[in-house]
Amino acid sequence: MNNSTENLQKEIIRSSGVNPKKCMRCGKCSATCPAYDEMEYHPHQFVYMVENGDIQPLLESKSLFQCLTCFACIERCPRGVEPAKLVEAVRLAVIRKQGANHLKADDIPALLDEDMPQQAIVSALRKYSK
Amino acid sequence: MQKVTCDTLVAKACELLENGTVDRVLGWKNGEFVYDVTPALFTTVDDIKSEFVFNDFCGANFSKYLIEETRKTESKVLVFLKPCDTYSFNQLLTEHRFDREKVYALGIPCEGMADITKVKAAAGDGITAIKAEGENLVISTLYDEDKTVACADMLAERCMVCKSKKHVAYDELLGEDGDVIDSNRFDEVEKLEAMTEDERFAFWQNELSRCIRCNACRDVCPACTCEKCVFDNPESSVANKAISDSFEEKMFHIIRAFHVAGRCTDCGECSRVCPQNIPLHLLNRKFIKDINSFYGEYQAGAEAGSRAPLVDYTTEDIEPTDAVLKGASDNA
Amino acid sequence: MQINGEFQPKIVAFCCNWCSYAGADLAGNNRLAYPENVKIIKVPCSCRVNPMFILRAFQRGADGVILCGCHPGDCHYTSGNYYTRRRMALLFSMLNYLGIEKERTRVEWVSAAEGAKFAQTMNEFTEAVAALGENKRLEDLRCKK
Amino acid sequence: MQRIGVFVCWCGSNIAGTVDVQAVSDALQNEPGVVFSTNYQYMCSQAGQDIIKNAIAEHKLTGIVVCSCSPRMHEATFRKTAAAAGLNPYMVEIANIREQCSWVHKDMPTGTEKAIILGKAAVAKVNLNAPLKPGESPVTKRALVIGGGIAGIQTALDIAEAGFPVDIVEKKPTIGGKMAQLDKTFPTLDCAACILTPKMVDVAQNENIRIFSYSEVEEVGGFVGNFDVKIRKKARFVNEDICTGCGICTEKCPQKKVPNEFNLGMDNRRAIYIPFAQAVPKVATIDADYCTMLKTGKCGVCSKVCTAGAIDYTQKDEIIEEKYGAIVAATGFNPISMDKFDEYAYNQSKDVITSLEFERLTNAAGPSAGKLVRPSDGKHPHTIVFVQCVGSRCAACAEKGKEYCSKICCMYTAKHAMLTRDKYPDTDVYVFYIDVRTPGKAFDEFYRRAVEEYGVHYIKGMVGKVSPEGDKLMVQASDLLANKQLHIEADLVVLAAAIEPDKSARPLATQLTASMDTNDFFTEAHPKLRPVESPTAGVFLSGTCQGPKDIPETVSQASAAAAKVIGLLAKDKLTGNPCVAASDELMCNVCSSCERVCPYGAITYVDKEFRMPDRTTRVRRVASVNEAVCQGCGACTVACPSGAMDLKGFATKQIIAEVDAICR
Repeated sequence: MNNSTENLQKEIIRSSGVNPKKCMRCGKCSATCPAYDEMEYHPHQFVYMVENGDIQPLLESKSLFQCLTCFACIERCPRGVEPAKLVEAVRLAVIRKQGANHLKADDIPALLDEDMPQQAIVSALRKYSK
Repeated sequence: MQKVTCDTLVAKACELLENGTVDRVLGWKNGEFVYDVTPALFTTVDDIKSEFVFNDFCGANFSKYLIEETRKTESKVLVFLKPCDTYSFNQLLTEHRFDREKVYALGIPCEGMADITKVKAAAGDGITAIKAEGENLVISTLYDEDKTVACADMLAERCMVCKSKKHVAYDELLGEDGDVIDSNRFDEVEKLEAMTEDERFAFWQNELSRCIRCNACRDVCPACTCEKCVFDNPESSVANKAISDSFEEKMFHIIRAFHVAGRCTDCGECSRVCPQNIPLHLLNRKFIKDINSFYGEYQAGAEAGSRAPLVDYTTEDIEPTDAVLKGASDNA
Repeated sequence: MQINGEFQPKIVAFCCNWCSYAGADLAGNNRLAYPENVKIIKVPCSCRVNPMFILRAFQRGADGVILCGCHPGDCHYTSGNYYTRRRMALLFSMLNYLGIEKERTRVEWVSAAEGAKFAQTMNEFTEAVAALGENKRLEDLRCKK
Repeated sequence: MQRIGVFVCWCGSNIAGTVDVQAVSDALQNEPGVVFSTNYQYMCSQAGQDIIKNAIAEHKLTGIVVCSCSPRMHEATFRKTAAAAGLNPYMVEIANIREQCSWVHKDMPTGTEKAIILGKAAVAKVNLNAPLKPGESPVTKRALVIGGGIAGIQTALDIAEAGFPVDIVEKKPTIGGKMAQLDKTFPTLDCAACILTPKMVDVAQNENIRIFSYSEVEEVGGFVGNFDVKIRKKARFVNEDICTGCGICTEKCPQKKVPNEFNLGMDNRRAIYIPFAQAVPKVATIDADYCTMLKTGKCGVCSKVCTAGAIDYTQKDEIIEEKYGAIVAATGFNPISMDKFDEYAYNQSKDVITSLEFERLTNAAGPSAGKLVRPSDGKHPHTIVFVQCVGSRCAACAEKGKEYCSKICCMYTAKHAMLTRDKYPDTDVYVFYIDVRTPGKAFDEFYRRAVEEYGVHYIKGMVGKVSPEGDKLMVQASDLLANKQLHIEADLVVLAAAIEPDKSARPLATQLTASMDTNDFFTEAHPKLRPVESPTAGVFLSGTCQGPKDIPETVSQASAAAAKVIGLLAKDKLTGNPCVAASDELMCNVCSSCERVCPYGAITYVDKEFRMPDRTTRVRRVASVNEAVCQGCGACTVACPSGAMDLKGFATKQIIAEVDAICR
């Protein structure tokens, strides 16, 4: 692991407040995840990869933005690991790197259509407006 | 100025004595001077009517007297308890130090007691009379014209930072009950904690070196009720009744404070009676403050039968090393 | 005490019989050196140590007092060291409040298997106390020769 | 004044290499009380011990100090030597100048100086030693076993076999416990009833065993060898001595809608019932919560049909008082509640069941007569999903699950899966696991047979969600090795619920002054060396009340506890450790601080008469230490503000003398 990855790993662990070492690899997070099939890295893999400093693939992964932030994995995890917070932290790292905000409140009306669930907008704002 | 008058107390005491509820009354009477009111035991209505007093100098906490008093006879004794006294009363009950059945506890409200050193500083020597008038005290002296001072300015330190106007134990209450007060009684302790070790040592060296080992603090303390005090017991290996050197006082005061730690209700009697004006309450309050911060809020005597922090534990308690760091802000 | 012009602190170590005294024995078995300054007093449990013993040691000229017991949760008497932990937390905080250097008092949990920890603790503690110099704040001059 | 002899050991060169032993014996010669001082190559040798014995006789020594190796090594040796020479063994003190001096220091002058100081401390202490005699107390030769499951049964049988009377207190109407509810047992697949019920019969027939069924421990007093116990025998409204267990009442009782706890509420029983056919004692019990007669005074059918006339609606709870020498806790376990596991739909669907319910479903005496059917519609399930670690190894929420591994689930799930596949080969069986833990004789082989011979699908991963859809259960789970999320349409879901100690254990522990861990399992006196004893003398632990266990482990621990009990009851008298606390009654304040810190409940209060200076008598309560129970930790001595409590052998004066000697 090089220095910048290590720093990134530390930063993600710090900002998420998650201790990936608590994970006992039961996979209940991934069993719970409603967006499982959309993600190339699944919640349990997120935890494992962050723990191992395997950050780069996560940064480049589209899974990051497929996570619904529904927090089901947090709710169900028997060890209190909170994988969604890790996903969120990685996402934040990506967004910080990109610098600019992707979604502004003003843009929202144009994006709305009747089929769009409320929760999707809320989580989109949470995802893109950091 | 006290809300409850001496006459009310006298009437109540006489009533209880006459109807046979009690056969003795623990109360106050004048000492040599008007301000050195002393505890007294009354057995007749006549004595009460002629000698009983209640004023701003009735600071004495009677709880401790109940230990000996309840051992004397099978009948009941009447005791007047100010809010802070009720905490000592409960604490002694927790420690099974007297028989509750033999006491008739009359809760009385307290507006705070005066500190005679403050009065003397304001009015000078030769005080012949002190009268309460409204919110003021009118002081007559041998040498000067009468002086009027505000009661509030004469309050004893312990009353200025009064922790509770609530009676936690009584059989009957005169007047209305008050509330537990969010007091700032730990401010002085915090100031000391903010000093350096050297400054603190200098402070206590100055204070404790004045100790004359008169043992008044121990004798008045409602938590120091041992059948035999370790300092009086030649078998204890620490017995020492006389002033010897600067260490001896520390040994005495540290051990005394430790023995009452978790049991001290912060009634402040130790500092009141100290003839050398050593702020002994700052030792006890340090333990109370540490106990609150290490193990959660605990007020000795608030509840009869509660488990004192030093005879209790949790598996997650703070380590001594961390405790020392937490206990003094200069260590941070 | 001075030896060859160098200050040698007097250190009293109270060790519980079941863990720490055995830990000290193990340090001996493994020939793990620590300073001669440390003298051990055996007590059945760390909870036998009365604050009076500690003050007495300082009074009689000890420069540092260390108390060793089983790790919390491992007490031979199930809960003795929990009481010790509370008592010493309060006592040491009080001593520091009176201006006694906090480095002069210490509680350390040493198991019967931790010979190395015992030796290391004694090395560190002696060094820390030596750096402070003589205990003048709690000594009783009558007890000095 | 003592006459002290000092004996400095060279330990070959172990001590003499770093310590000038002659200088040590010379220096200690001048200490107060010392009348004789010498040194020798090996004090622990026969010749060395003879030196000590001779010196005791010749110099009329009243105390001795041996400067040698650690007291942990040879204190017992030298105490015996002293005793052989007629000296009280507790007049011996050891100065540890090997482990804590010569072995850790290199320099001869400083090593010698330290050895002298350690010797002085020991001399100072022995000057204040007093002869100690271990206390003795008699032993009541009867044992109490609390809990009548397989653990309690085995313990009671073993104690009874050794010839001691035993009482079993069981809160349910019958003994048998959880094992009686099981169908088969792993890894041998014996039928549980076939191996348990003969033992239950043995218990009933053993003359040394009394069973107090439908009873609970009400109060425990006393101490090791002499416990006083009050047992509440709850009213069962049936005279046990007369009832023949014919069961007619249980067929005629008109109140048919009582959930049957033996089948975990999956079917109903009557208000008067016998839990199961092989119950011991086989007598009926009326459930007062449901009995119409007891509730309204109208009915009385059971009384009419009982030919023996055993029904007694006026029966009251009875308190039995008995003395015991030893008490065994065997309170067992229960599966945890599944209420918090919404994700598994336990409360939503009848077809999501716990493993214990599965046992009843497959048991021939169970609600479906042993046919594996869905509780909802009685149909045969074709796809069964077993979920492991439901609430075990759960650190996230203390209210939901337990942090520990429940230990038995991996094996019983393998058993369930295997038996299902054996009996119903058309069934698909999935087991979702985190780890398969099979440490035990023939355990892993058993699990592998489930996979290899019986074709059970073991999938590493957890089930995340079970949602009832129509008459199916949609199971969403992860397959970690295939890195897939699975969706299985199941007919039955079986949850391996974590196990927890029975709720009665916590109040019982308080009564016994036995300690518990944060999970409410009883704590053992030493996790490795004394695993079946509680830290409280005379209280022993049997079975799952101490930690999760399977049947063979439970039975071995039960027998081990019995062996410890037999060892205790075989003694006529108990000798204690004489280094115990003692209270100076004159100084005692009765503040109860000592009582509150005592881990053993060794301190009680007694009324004591005191002669007053004016020749009157005053009665005052004072603390009194039970020497048989006190273990001598000394916690009370510091809690006591007046110094009334002291510890023999480690008295305040003695320790202060040591402090002084070291700091001199």
